[in-house]
Amino acid sequence: MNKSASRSPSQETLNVQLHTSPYLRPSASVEVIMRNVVYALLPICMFSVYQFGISVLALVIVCVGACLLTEHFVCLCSSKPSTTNDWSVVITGLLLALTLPPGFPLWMAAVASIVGVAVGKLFFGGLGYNVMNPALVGRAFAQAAFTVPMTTWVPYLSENRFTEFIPSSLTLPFLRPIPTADWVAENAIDGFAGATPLALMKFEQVPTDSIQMLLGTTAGSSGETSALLILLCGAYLVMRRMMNWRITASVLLTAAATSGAFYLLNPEIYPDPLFTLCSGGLMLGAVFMATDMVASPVTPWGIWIYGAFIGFVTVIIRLFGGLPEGVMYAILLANAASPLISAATQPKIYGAVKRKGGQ
Amino acid sequence: MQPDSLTFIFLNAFIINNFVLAMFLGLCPFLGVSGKLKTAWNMGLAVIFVMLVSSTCAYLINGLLVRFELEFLRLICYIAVIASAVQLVEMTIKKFSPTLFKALGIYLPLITTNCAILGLALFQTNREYNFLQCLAFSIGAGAGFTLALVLMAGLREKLNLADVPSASSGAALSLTLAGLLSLAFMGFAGLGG
Amino acid sequence: MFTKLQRTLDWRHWFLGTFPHGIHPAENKHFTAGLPIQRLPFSKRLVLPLSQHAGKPSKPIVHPGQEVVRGEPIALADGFMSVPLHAPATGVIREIELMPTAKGPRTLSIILEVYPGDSQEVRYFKSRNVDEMSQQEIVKAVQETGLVGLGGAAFPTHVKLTPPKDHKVHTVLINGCECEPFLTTDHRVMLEQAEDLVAGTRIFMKALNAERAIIGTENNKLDAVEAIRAKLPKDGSITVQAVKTKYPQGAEKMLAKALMNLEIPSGGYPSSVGLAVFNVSSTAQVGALLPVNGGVIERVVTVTGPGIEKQGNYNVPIGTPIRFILDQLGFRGSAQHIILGGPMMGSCISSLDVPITKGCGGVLVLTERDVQSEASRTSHPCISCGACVEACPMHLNPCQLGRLAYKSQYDEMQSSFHLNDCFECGSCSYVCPSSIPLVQYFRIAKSANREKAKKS
Amino acid sequence: MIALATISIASGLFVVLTFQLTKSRIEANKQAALEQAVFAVLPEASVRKNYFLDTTGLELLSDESFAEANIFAGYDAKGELSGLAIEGSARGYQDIVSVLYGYSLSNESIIGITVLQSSETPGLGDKVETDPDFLANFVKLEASLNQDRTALENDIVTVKNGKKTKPWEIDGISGATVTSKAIGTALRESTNQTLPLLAKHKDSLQMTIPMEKGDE
Amino acid sequence: MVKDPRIPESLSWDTFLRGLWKENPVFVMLLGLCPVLAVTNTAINALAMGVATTFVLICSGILVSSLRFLIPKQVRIASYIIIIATFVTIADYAIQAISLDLYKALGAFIQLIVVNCIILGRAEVYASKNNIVNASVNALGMGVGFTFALLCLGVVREILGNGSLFGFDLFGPGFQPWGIFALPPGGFFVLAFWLFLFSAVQNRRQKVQHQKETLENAT
Repeated sequence: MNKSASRSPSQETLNVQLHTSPYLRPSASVEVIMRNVVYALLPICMFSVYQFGISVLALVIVCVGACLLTEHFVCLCSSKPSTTNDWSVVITGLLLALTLPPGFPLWMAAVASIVGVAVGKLFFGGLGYNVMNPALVGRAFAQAAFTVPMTTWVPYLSENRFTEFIPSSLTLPFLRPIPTADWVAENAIDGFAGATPLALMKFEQVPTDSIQMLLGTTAGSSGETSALLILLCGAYLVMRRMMNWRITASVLLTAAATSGAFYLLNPEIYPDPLFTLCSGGLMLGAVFMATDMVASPVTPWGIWIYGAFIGFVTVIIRLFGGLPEGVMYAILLANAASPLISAATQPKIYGAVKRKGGQ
Repeated sequence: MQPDSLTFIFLNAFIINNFVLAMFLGLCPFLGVSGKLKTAWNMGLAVIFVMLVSSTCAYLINGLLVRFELEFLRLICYIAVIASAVQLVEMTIKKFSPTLFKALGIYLPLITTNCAILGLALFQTNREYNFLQCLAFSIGAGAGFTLALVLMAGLREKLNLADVPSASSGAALSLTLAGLLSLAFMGFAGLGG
Repeated sequence: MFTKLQRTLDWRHWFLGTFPHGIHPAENKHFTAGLPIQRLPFSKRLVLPLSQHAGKPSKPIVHPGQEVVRGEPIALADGFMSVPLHAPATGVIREIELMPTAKGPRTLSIILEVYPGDSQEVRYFKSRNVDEMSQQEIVKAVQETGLVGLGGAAFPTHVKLTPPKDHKVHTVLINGCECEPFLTTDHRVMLEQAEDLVAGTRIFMKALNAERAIIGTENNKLDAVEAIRAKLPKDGSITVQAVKTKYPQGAEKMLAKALMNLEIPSGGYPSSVGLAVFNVSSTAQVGALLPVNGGVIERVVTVTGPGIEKQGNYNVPIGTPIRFILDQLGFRGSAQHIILGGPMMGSCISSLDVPITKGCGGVLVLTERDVQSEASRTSHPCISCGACVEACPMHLNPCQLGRLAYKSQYDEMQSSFHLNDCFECGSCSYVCPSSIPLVQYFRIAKSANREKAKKS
Repeated sequence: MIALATISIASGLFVVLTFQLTKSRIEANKQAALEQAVFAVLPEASVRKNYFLDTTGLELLSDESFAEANIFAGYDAKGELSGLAIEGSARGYQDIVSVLYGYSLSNESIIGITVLQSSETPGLGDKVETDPDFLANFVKLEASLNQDRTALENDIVTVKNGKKTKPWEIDGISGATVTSKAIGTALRESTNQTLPLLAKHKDSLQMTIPMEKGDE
Repeated sequence: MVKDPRIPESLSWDTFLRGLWKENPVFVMLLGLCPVLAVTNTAINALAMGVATTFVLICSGILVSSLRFLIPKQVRIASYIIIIATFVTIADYAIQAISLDLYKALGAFIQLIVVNCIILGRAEVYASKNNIVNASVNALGMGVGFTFALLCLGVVREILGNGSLFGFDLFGPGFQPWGIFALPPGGFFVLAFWLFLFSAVQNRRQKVQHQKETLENAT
């Protein structure tokens, strides 16, 4: 913009940078949206800290810190301005922390964060170009690399959770996690089974009370336990129109329908739909992960198909796969399929009827 | 699900141990032809077709070889049979369906050097599948190849419009995508167990 | 005044017609909606571009130094896709030369020096009975008024009155939506010139042999609905209907969808589905001008925006330079942006000497603060939020189009993603949280495609 | 064409030659591998016999045709039957897991196990081959037949880590539930299929074999 | 390398070194990726695969080169394939004879050497146009280059995925292996990482050179 010319109206020409229409904009920019997602995630983090203690606090700090540093460092290396100020990388860190087990060794959490941000996002060009949800890429990497710590659960609401760390959290880098069995035995409330409701259901056919799962008094990943809280936080984003509720609705409806169908077939071995909805990471995934804008389709029909795909694959993996939980893989697969879904569901344009005669 | 049931053999080759993403078979065409979605579809269809034909041929040949106790000639026979089968398929298609030939034409010769085809023949022999199992296996493998190829093509088309850093573009990008896909497909492990 | 809240709460408004998608920008019409149309004094000099309409420029029939009276033709139509031009004031022709216009490139314009002491009455007219005119005569008479679409597109009105032979127009739609924020021109015309409006509607119906006409307006102008309803003929052939307030309701395709639930085919005309769409101001002008054989010499312009003191609706002679209007109305010097038309589709002007033309319904003056806050927004890569897909009234995929445009794949945009169906309403750019100038991308892409088509 | 035929013939000769040259060596390798596996699951055995068992009967095979055998009998230094090595397989986490287990006829239980083939997750699923606690399950895992000798009295099952209460239960590995279950399934299915058949030929197997000189 | 194919090139170090770096079959030409990813979960497997491939490369190179005047043009590809398949079968049996465990680990990928494009490519592009010495030296270079690439992957994957190198434990029992590197995705990631590294280095080098040139031009 050439500012040297005078701005007085009596001059020959007004020196105006030739913006084009529209000249109005609503206030929600990318930063604002991302910041609000962070706000929506904070209550879940706080509840998790309340539930599992300072280990989760450390986990959140490490994940967010590692994500921020990775993005900043990579931007520095490629001599671009740092993109950490758009808040998106904070979301990645928070989401990753919320999907890890509470006693996950911090060094592994840092590895997962670095991989998630570097491979899942920056490798493809950063915000807007990642093909899959970076947090889930990090988690999937951790799941494949550190399988045992990823499936080691600790009891909730243990007594001295605010004064001492879960021993495995503070494992030194590159070493195997410190065993938690003794600590669990000391701190567990009666009957802690060392497994999530899903694992209990899958491997031992022991159902868990749905009320417990709604409120979050179960074992599980740090942020996935309370289905109700996640829904509330999601509702905030939907009200502010910063989240696509259709994806969430589609995921949850399909998951409920699929598992309901199996439940009707054989209620003895298959869990009921409410259990499916409230257990594991489905709620967190449906509300915060599947709705990752960048990796999901934009076409009206595509959105529903994408959500349905996630819900369906999740239930199939849960019921028939080797793993008790499948939300992460379902979302990653749906992310991978989203270009195909988009291509197949291009919106029908206005007036796309066959033309009568020539023009 | 029984390990030798047809459904399981199909699912195993299709998604659980996907031919491309878990067994690394057919990587050259996977990386080479996954640039455009449309070509990927055509290539995938061609591969399914050729896999069916060559799997059947290999099954018959193996029967003969075992009968005459000439197993040590298996590899040579397989490669010869597959190469000629592809030629034959090409000629047949050309004669009976010129449109299909147009769609598949340029990919058919490429398939000859596709190790997924030979791999299919070798694996089905190693696992001692019967004829129906061979069919299920070849359809599963072909479908798995197509699935991986099409997913990859979709992602690559999307990334064509992205600002990918110069160092990570090209083969590194494709391989990372393949790695991510492979990671996502791990979710199917143990399916039907 | 019907506030947004009232409309939201009143259940009767929930069932009004509308079109899918679209956006709800802040209306900002309350600044001027209640202000009656006023006259402005004549500028000393009027600049009259020969090309104020879509089609061939008019042919001047005057020479420098010639005296003209108000309402006298000074340029004639050059063929069917063209309209004549009339002298907006009594004065003397000073020059015919290249002058800057809002569109950008300098165009040939007639410069008229206004006689300062003249009474400026319209002396050039001839009364006639419209009811006795045949269809062809009406079309010819409309062309002679020099009328073009006053909503902004400036498409010659008489052309719309002659649809292709195989198209039968059964319904005339009169477009009083005025969905652009800030602008209240059409609103005031409907309130104050309802009689002319109805007369014009009947002329159009006769010219097209249409059975009925619907005057459509958004439900933020219900007082206009009442005003028109009072003047409607008793036979019920003309009705007034309110539709939901939504941008871009004023586009003819959207109006056809909202009022008739008809979709004008891609690349086709409204007459393909038996419709003809006219702007209310154009219709009112026809109603006023045809009986007296007059020409378009002035139009109502909304001058508004935070950068101007005396906001209002003004009847301005065609050719009045913007500078003159701004000087009259208390222009605040800090203004950075002067936009001709509305904020969504209008264009920014580069010179204050640009005149008001027939297609220009508004002058919007934004302050430096508005411009600064706009400029300070950083543009991000597309995050595929899909807001644009939900906003696009044409159901295009601006997200994908934008990504393609970013990589200059213009062919692909047209061949696979219907680029040419975009009418640049700006809804996608408006909602884009990444501040990607989508509309600008599409304009560039379209012109690149046109260039390419020309070459081949 | 002639050139091609010549090359084909020449290459055929080459291959035959290699085949002949390496044949004995490969056989020996396979024998050794098998022997190692059999003796691993039958700790007291020192001599192996190959048998083929199906519904039609039990057949003693020669040493060379071990590839067709599905049951291997192990005899200890005194020539007494110390147990049978039987194969079983089931679907694991990644792919099929196949095991060879030693079965003692005298105390009707499984006395050893080795994994023949598995592609389970490194560091997790493959614990079934190394985890001492898990392998301890198979020192004496009950697999006794019921009264009428048609099926197992109690099916072998894998239970969650630390939940083993019965002698026919396998204490699973925590974190590798699927693979430990697969082992249990493999054993259950194989025992149910083989043991009732085997019971009919108990006597012909149990006879002591004369020890040849040189065998130690 | 644009050269008249009819003129056999003279023997030089370049004949050998080319395959090692400048025309590395894996990192530069992206050929034969199946074995590169499939059997590199341990370094020892990688080495065995590399040696087997090198063996087939050299033998088929020598044979193709010596028969280059006898094989008619029309059937040359078929002949090459038969020759290659012969040597692959030989290698297959040889490995079975040497170690059954190794054979199990490499699985069908030994037999899949047949369709490794490197070998057919070398036979067609080089061996059929050059004398035996050149052909064998070139094949050796390619083979070593291939083995080098396999080792690049195998070493990284074994160290991270198992904490060992060539079967020797490196870090003791406390080390947490990163299981993913022994799994298929790990293979893709490690190869992508190497390619990324090479292209990043090359980019940097080009940039520096470009800057130098502009500086020189300026002065």
